[in-house]
Amino acid sequence: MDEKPSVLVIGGGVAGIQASTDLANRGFQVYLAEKLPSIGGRMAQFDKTYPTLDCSICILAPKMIDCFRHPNIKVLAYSEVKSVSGSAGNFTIEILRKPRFVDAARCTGCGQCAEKCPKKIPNEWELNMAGKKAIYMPFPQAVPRVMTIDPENCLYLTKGICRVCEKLCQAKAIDFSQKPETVQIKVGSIIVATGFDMIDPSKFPEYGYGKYKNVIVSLEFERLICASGPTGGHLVRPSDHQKPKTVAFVLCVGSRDVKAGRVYCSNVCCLYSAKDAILVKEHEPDVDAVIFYTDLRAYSKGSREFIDRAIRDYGIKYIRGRPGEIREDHETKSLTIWYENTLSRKVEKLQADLVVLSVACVPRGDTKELAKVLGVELDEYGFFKVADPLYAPLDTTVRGVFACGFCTGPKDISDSVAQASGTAAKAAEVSMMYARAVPRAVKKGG
Amino acid sequence: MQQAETVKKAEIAEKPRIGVFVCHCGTNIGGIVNVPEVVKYAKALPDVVYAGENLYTCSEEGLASIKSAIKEHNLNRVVVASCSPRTHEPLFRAACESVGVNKYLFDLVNIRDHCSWVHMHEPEKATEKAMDLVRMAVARARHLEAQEETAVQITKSAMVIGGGVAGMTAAVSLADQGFDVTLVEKEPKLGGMLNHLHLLYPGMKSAGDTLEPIRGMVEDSPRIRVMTSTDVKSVKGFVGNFDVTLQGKDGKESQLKIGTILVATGAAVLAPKGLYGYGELKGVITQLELEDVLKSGNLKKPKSVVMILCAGSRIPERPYCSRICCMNAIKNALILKERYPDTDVYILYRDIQAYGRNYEEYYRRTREMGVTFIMFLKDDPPVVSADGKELKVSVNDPLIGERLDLKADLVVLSTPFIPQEMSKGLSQVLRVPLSPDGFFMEAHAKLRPVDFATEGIFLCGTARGPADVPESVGQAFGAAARAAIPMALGKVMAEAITPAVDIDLCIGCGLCERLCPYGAIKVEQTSKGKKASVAEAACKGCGVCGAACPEQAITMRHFTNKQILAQVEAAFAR
Amino acid sequence: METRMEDAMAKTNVRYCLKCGKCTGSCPLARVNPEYSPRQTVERAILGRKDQILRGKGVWWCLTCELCSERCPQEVRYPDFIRACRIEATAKGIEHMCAHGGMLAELQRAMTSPEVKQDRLGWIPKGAKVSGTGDLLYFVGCLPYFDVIMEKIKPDSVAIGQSVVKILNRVGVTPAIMPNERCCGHDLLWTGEVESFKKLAKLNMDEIAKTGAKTVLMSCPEGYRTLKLDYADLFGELPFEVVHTSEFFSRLIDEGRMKFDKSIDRKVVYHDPCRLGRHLRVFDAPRKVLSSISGVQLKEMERSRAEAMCCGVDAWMCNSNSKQMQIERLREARMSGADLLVTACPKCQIHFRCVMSEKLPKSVFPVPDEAKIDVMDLSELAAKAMGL
Amino acid sequence: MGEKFEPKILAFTCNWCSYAGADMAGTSRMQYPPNIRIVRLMCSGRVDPIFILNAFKAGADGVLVSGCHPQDCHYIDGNEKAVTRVEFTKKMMEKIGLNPERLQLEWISASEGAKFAEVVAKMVERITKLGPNPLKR
Repeated sequence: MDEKPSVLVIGGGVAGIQASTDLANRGFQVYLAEKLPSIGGRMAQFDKTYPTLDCSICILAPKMIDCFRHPNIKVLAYSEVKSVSGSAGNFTIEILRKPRFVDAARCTGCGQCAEKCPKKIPNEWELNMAGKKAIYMPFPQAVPRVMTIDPENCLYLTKGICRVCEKLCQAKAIDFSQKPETVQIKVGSIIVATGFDMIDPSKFPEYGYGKYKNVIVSLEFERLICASGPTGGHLVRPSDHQKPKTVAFVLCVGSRDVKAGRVYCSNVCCLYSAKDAILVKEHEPDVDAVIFYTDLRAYSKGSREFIDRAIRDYGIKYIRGRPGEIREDHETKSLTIWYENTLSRKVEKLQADLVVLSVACVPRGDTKELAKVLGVELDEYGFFKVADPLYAPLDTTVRGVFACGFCTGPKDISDSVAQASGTAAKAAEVSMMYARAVPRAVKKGG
Repeated sequence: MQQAETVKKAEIAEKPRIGVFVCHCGTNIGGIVNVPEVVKYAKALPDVVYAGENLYTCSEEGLASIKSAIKEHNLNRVVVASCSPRTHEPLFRAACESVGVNKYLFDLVNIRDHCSWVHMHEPEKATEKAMDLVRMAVARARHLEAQEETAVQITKSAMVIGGGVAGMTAAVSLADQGFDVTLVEKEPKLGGMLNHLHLLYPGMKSAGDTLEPIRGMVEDSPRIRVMTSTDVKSVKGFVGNFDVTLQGKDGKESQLKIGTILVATGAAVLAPKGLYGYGELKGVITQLELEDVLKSGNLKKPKSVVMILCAGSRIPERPYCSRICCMNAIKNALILKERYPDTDVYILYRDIQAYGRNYEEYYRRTREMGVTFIMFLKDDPPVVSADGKELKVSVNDPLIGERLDLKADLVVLSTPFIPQEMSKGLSQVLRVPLSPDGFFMEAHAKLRPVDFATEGIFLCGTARGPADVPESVGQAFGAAARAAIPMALGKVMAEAITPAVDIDLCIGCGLCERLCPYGAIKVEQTSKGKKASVAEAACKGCGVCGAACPEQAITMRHFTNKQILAQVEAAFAR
Repeated sequence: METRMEDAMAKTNVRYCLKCGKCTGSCPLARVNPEYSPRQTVERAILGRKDQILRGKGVWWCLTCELCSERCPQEVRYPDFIRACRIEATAKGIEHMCAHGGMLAELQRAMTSPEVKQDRLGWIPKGAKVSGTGDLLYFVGCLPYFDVIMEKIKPDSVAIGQSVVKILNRVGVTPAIMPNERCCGHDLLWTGEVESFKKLAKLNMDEIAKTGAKTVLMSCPEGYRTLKLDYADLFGELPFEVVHTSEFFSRLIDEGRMKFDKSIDRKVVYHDPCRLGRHLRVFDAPRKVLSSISGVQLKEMERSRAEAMCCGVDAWMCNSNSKQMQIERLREARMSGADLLVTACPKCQIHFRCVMSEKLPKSVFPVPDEAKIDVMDLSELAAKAMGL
Repeated sequence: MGEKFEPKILAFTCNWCSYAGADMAGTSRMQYPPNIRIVRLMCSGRVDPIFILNAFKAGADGVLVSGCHPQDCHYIDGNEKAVTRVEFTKKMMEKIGLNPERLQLEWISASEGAKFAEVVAKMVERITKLGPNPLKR
């Protein structure tokens, strides 16, 4: 082939970004499709990463920007893969580009439009702990740095009134005439990196999520403790914005849980909750942090040592026992956690002002549709099924379609990144194979 | 020899016009260091024409503010005070270049890792230190000069060290990507750890059946040269141009010129001498020894088997978790139970590591089949003793608060992966670091798991730390992809930090030539007499020559004496 | 129906236990009795400590309220496991607890004789229309016996039956009532006397057949569970439908046949009986009945529906912590802001009334005023609201 | 009482081991006294005695030179060259009446964040005992 070999990467999280840049850096043409207005994925929502306690967005942002600026990568943000035809070596793909109603070429991302936009709506990127406007930038480090108008909420698009943003924008970037457009691309292989979602915690009435304000999930905690989050990084509990005295972390909420349909372990909770507990101590050394666990799963490189440090240097308290129930004191909004300390074999109760649930990680909500479009199989949990979990962990059930990161099952960032690079190798192999007549050069008579 | 190719150079205004950008890094810096004060302070420094602050300078927004300030204030030097150049310098340099400021006119001050994060309880002093560091960087910036980089050609072949499943996978992938590979294995036969295993999880496929196809691919590929019973004796050179000396067990040496190196040397397994009576009591064996008899079928049906996990790991001298032992024990327990349903199998554990998508199911099935799991605590480990010809394992189960005495005719110890003995030596041959646990250390735990910090050298599999087969395979493909990048491009740009010799000052004494570890600087006869001259491509810019030159005739580009001394001066100029 | 610990272990998922302790952390009894831990019982079972379990008190303490199994991440059906242990312990002749210190148990055993002739109709209110046969059979349960045995605390259980009959007549139904109805066998079954249970079940099935009933109406959740699940377990699919009064009433309301013309101006909170709620998932019907009564302000307790706390006793095996638990539950009822606690189980009603009754030594069970509250059965309240 | 003497220490670290070690100390939040300022060089072998003497002249109370452990040098043996230079510099310091103990050479690897913090803490303690640099006017 004389023209550049090309690859479609689906999902703009850290895995998708890694796969894209690895391929682009060696001269491949990469199309990176991300359904949200910005790339970055889950990692962009985290405050810090374990076990190095790096600032998550700080180490991710450079990769996001490299990826976006790369001459060989076309980032198709706010887009969805609609159809796939063909086979390994030559897939034809239709991608729907949703209208932002903002001209990406003109928008400077100054945000004045958002300041003046009269329509306030919940900000799901902040897990609805903060608001945003109908015209918004998903988050401060968003890439690309382009505003997006929410068509369900924009007063003009719904009621035909307002247009304040349009009048205000000096760059003349607002364009209500934008329509959804379908772009067609041809690629040799496809890499899926759609990441994960979280199980609905209201399935566990005993823990009172949704009923008790001060029971939150870990991703909400990440935003809560993050400087660019809804509280500006101040550790306060939702009910009264007061500093908690005790923060409790409950692991395995829906993980290793047959009833919840999730036999598997979510892999990352033990470590990120240790990290979160350390963050509590860093923000407020006098606040107690308690972690309820069943088996402490700290097996990745440096992580056992990390837990040891959490206990030794930060005084994080670990209790082996999965709480039975959590009840709220209606006056103080503080919570009583009932549990059996299985090591002292006593039923005890702990008063906590903030409870963080580590809920099971599950495939993204729209995985089924995507699988149908790609024609690949899913496993019983809805993760992308790999050709062989032992020796082909990166292949899906369709040749030329590869998957990496969380979408094939729970994985931490470094495993996801290693796998992402791995799928880049796979994609490169495909392009070589189809550049040549024979599938694999084989030594004659060797 | 490499032919040099130059990148265009942005012309510099004579008078420095410096812009300083101080980063809050959310609260990472701003929460401790008084950023506005630092900005105010920076404004007053000589040649600083602009100073500003950002919540996250590394965000698109932050970079945009740098670019617009450069245009608006016509800056020709940029200083960012934020985090480590090891992670962020490339990003900021690119931003500068994009608006015509040569990347060597940029400097990065680390007021996070070296200041706010290490002085969290002394905000005033941290702020003071941040000011000093900014002042030092500005002083250096005043003397920064634009530089040209030279392109280095890359030899399009790789060397994979280690012929286990990771090494072979990486080799095959690289070959399939069109590169020649030399696969070096110290043992006489390929296969590594898998040669010693029986069945593998997940899937319970036999290790042999897993190994065969890939070994076949290695042997059939015309692009892969396999060298067994061979060690890596020495490695010279740098990315794209490594000169390798291999040595066979027969002592025969061979030379090799390759572009990239993959380390897949695997791990060893701890021999638990003195642990739980291993070596003293008959019937106390390791999981590896159990696999061996399960494989050969030389196991006579046991009445009762007790497996003890974390034998030699998660203890002060070896604090890490070996990751795979729990699942390996579970796997062997399943095999035993399937073969001998009425054999009692006990697994004594601390925390069961049945993580991720597949493993909890195995753990569950093992419980279903009647394998009994008993927890023990670090400070109260099981005690193994001989009771006639039978073994007795006494363990305190904290979950019911009772001591249990188990009879056993086999006690199987799960011992951790440990670094290969040759790791230390190889790390010195390759000039790459080891982690505290003795395994090879990647460039970044999260984002560069299969790279070394050194360009052109990569790692995968258990050489990096405990990992099972799927993980090793995933990493192997990953390392192959990373190694393929420079080889596919055919060239990389070499940092312009090499020495420039002032012909008029050089007296041709040859001290530099004697000290240079790469033979990159040589004294040659010129029209002006004996003078030192530099072989750009071979030089890695360590600066040893610059420090040694008695005549100050050598200027280390981008690390000039002038720049460094200005920095030193400034450190105390308040 | 498992009758041996080993069989039960497989059938009730005991082997899957993760030892996480969520069961014990949930158990209302373990909170007040430090010696009791479902998790430890399960782990001992896995370790093969059979004797330790069968001879231990824990087997008899379990309330079989199913709160633990409701929450267990591995679906360990602990109460079913416990029942099997009780049966095996009993079979082994290990001394065990009996319904209400044995008195009730004796009566129940007596009823296993085909010959026994009981007076089971005396309570039926004058002028009420009942018959020996019919489509709908009202299975009264042991209400008449309770009033005799528990007369000290004046449970007035028959009022429940009387209300049911009056309501049925008002909506134009003449229920069949069996003159020789036996104890359903619930208590004997859950105290391990499986053989006696089987006898009673057989006798009742024959009696029911004689009435030709298509629907069997129960006002006692323990009986309801026993017929619906345990009889079905013994005899296969039953030739009749089993419904609880709360379900039957809510049906009548839907059909517009049941009307409440008297307003009841009270703040009412409903206590979910374990067997009606968690065992058989009937949560909405009773609440629907209550909210259809004009004037009733329906409150909810902190722990309600599947989260509800047990009244502290099952199969009449009152233990030393039962009263504590009842007081805790009553306090919770009051905290909801209600002044009337409605339940749909004659036994729950008795247990609550018992702890509050003057007859108990206050020194032993001081019920604080903030835990005192009127207790009434759903049927009685419904009857009142219908002006009956 | 005059205010407590706060020594000023200048460090020359190599890019590959010691600077990375200092980063590691940061990400691990190892707290150490804020008396040190780092100058990043590619290799400890780049440290010219002139740098050290200038530091003292400028008012440093102590100077730390830090590189990779022996055998681990990214540039093969730059760190060994640092040893000779530091020894040489110490001799010169004696001549001009500077206590050579004010100059310290340490091997700190990329994974030794804790060691970096410890080295700094110990050095600050020692230099505080030695008192201010006499060259300071």
